[in-house]
Amino acid sequence: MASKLTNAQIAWRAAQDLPDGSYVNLGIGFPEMIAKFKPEGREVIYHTENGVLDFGEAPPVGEEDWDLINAGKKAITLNAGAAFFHHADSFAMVRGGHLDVAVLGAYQIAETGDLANWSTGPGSVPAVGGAMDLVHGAKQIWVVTDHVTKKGQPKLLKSCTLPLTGVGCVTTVYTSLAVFDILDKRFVLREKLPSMSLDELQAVTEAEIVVNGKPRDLNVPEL
Amino acid sequence: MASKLTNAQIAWRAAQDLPDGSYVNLGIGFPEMIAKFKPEGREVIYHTENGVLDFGEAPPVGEEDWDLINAGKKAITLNAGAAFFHHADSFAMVRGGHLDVAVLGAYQIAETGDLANWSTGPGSVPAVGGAMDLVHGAKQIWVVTDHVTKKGQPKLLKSCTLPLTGVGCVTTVYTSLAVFDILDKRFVLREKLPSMSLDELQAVTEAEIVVNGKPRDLNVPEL
Amino acid sequence: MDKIYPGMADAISDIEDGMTVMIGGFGGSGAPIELIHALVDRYKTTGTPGGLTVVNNNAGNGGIGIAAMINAGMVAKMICSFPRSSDPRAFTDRYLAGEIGLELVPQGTLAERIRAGGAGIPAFYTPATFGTQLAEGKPVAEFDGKSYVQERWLKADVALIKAELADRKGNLTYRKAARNFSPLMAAAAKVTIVQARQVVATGGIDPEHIITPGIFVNRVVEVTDPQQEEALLRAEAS
Amino acid sequence: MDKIYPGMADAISDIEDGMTVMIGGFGGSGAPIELIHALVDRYKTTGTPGGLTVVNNNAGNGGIGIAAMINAGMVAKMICSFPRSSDPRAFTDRYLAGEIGLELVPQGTLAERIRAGGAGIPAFYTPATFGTQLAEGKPVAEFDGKSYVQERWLKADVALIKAELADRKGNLTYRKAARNFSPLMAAAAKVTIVQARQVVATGGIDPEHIITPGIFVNRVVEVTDPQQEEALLRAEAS
Repeated sequence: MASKLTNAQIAWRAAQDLPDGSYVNLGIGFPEMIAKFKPEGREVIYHTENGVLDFGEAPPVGEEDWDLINAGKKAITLNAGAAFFHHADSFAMVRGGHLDVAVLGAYQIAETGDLANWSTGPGSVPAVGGAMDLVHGAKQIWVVTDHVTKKGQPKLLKSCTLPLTGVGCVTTVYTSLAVFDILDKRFVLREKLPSMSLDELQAVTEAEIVVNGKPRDLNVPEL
Repeated sequence: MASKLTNAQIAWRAAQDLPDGSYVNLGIGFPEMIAKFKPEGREVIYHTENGVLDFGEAPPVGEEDWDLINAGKKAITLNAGAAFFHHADSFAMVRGGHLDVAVLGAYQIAETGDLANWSTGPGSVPAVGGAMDLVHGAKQIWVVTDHVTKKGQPKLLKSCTLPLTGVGCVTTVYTSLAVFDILDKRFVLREKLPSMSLDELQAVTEAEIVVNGKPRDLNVPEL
Repeated sequence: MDKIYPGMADAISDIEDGMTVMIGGFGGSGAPIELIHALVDRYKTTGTPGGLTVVNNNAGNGGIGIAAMINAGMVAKMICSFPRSSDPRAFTDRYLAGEIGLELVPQGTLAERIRAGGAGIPAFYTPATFGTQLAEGKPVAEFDGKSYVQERWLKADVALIKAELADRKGNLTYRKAARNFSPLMAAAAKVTIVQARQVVATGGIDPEHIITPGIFVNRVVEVTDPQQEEALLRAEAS
Repeated sequence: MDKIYPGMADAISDIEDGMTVMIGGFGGSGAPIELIHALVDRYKTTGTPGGLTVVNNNAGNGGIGIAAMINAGMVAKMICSFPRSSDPRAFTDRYLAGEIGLELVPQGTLAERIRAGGAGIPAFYTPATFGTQLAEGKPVAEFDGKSYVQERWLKADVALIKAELADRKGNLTYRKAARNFSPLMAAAAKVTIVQARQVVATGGIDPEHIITPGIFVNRVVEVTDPQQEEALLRAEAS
């Protein structure tokens, strides 16, 4: 196995935890990839902020209906049983706690569960979309992310230095190296790559990793 | 002409002021009678709190559909162009100021525009319905009422003694003797029965009646 | 995912003493009579669930529906806007005897509080009740020179709802003005239990016409020929 | 009552300098391109209306729709959640040059503020933005042990809306996900102007299927073969 997971492999790992019969919002970009790896036999109903519940795969190229898109403005199709609704009802589903899982990307995650994923600071055009609602909107908030930044800096921190998206909201983090649950404001290791020692993992993680019993191996298929 | 108007005649008089193309909510009971006297050629769209816009007359006895009722739980019919919606949307129409006119009954009206129409005080089962929303919900709030109580006490007061429905909300009062606009916290006389002197009218009105120029005659047909 | 329950009794079997139960309907329009009567039957047989707080626009009429719940003695408190009806004895007698509680809420505020409960809005401001008895003890604030009263969300443990069409994913439509509070209550309750006149195939309701998306629904029982409270009362009276 | 306007130019002729204009749509889905372009044409011809505050989820893409408004110089400020797109130059260039204002609002809060504007709710509390930069200066309150941020309603002088079906009383349906913000905006604006793909006879829309009741609509123009922003952009790019 490689020294770190690809994004597809991180998405695959997160997808294995999607509960059967759950309502899930997958954030724009990387998190959307999770839908591809949903285990066979599980029924998951996807929500998109712009007012569609129970959408399916992308249509073939050339067959898009551009009135039928997801929050990332990508063309989608509908499953049988899909529903349309307006934006206030859509965010009632989010804010009202009706989603089981929302999955987002991250710049930084703090051991307190704080998330920074919308702004890299001054100098560019700020854009927040639905992220600040989604982090308060689901029973579980998952993050999928590379374990470190492109420059090799830790993303799992004692506290975030970038502008926050939400306070104390993240419940689980799937990284390119490990899976953590945030419990009592600590990163509790659930799984790590078997090729990596705990010390090696800690070395690229600013926050202290808590280990309760032996962590399981993070095993994913080649994709 | 009789010494005072019947309820039907009060309703008739109020109906003459319904603007063409207006959206109107008629309160349960007496105000509902106004719909019968809408002048020919004017289109008025009636709203009922329980989620119907643009309903028509009562169906013939025996042809009622009890899922299709108004706020008074009376069976109604639909006009072409009617719409159904849920209660929150219905009161969004009310509270959001989308109605042109709401008409209510009254126990007491103060010159400040305060209205008391929901409770005669302790000792019975209190019931408020939609009245406290409706008084804040329309561009104009009309009251239709006998000029005095059954015991002959004034209903147009300096200030209400019964529990209030709303503060400073009433814009026009159609009584069995006269029509008043409430302007700058005063009852400004618009029309009075020609058979009645101003002094006679003032004698059955606790609040001071303001006269700007000669009031018009309140003329209504026999009904 | 299949939210269809074969039987009424199963669908309501875990409603517990002291729960808050929202019940759809405005008068008889939209009242889920079969669900209510199944709950009354359960209470009469087992003594559970009692001490309920019931949320509805009204407080029962005659001896049917919510009035039957009150008569059975399983309701501790009503939250409603208009506890009057053509025959309000069930509630009135107990209320005047001090045997049942009442939280009186203006109809629009009741609707908005339930909507807020489902939408995750813990509090909001409304002009309704400002300056009246019903605002006593509530925070007041001024916005743009006008005074408003702060109201809290209203949530429930269970909602009992009458729908027209349903599918196995819980998508619903309603019939005419029977819609009223039901879509709001479906979203504001932890467990939403629906009696639907017809269960259709998944996809059998046009996605444009669904009023309550299935995310707000937990259980559906088909009741193909539902009773109508108003019709029952009129039949009883005649 | 006949809300049908024969021409686009008439329908938008009284939009004035400095007004707040809500524009339906999420990206290209639901964007009322013909109404927007009529407004741009009017501005280019007459210099009015300029200095507009535009409310939309986004801030334009390519050179079409809201981006065309920005390029024409008629927009003073955007209120939106996501001023990015595949080609955001129109907004980005002016924003970085300090030539256009931005009020950034989280998407759910934007929707709820507009909904509150239409529903007469001057303020409400939401968990979104608590503890973040976007909550700075806003009142915070705790309910049931959790912290929330107070948000104000958002209203507009005018809403420009794209609908699927309309009748002369202004009842509307939408097409698929093109519904998004439009029903909320229709209720939150003083004057709501609609382009509908088809005007049907009164009663031609089932009362159960109407999404926006006519009470929220002032003017309707039929645009039988409306342009789709995303399709236009893709055609332009290829």
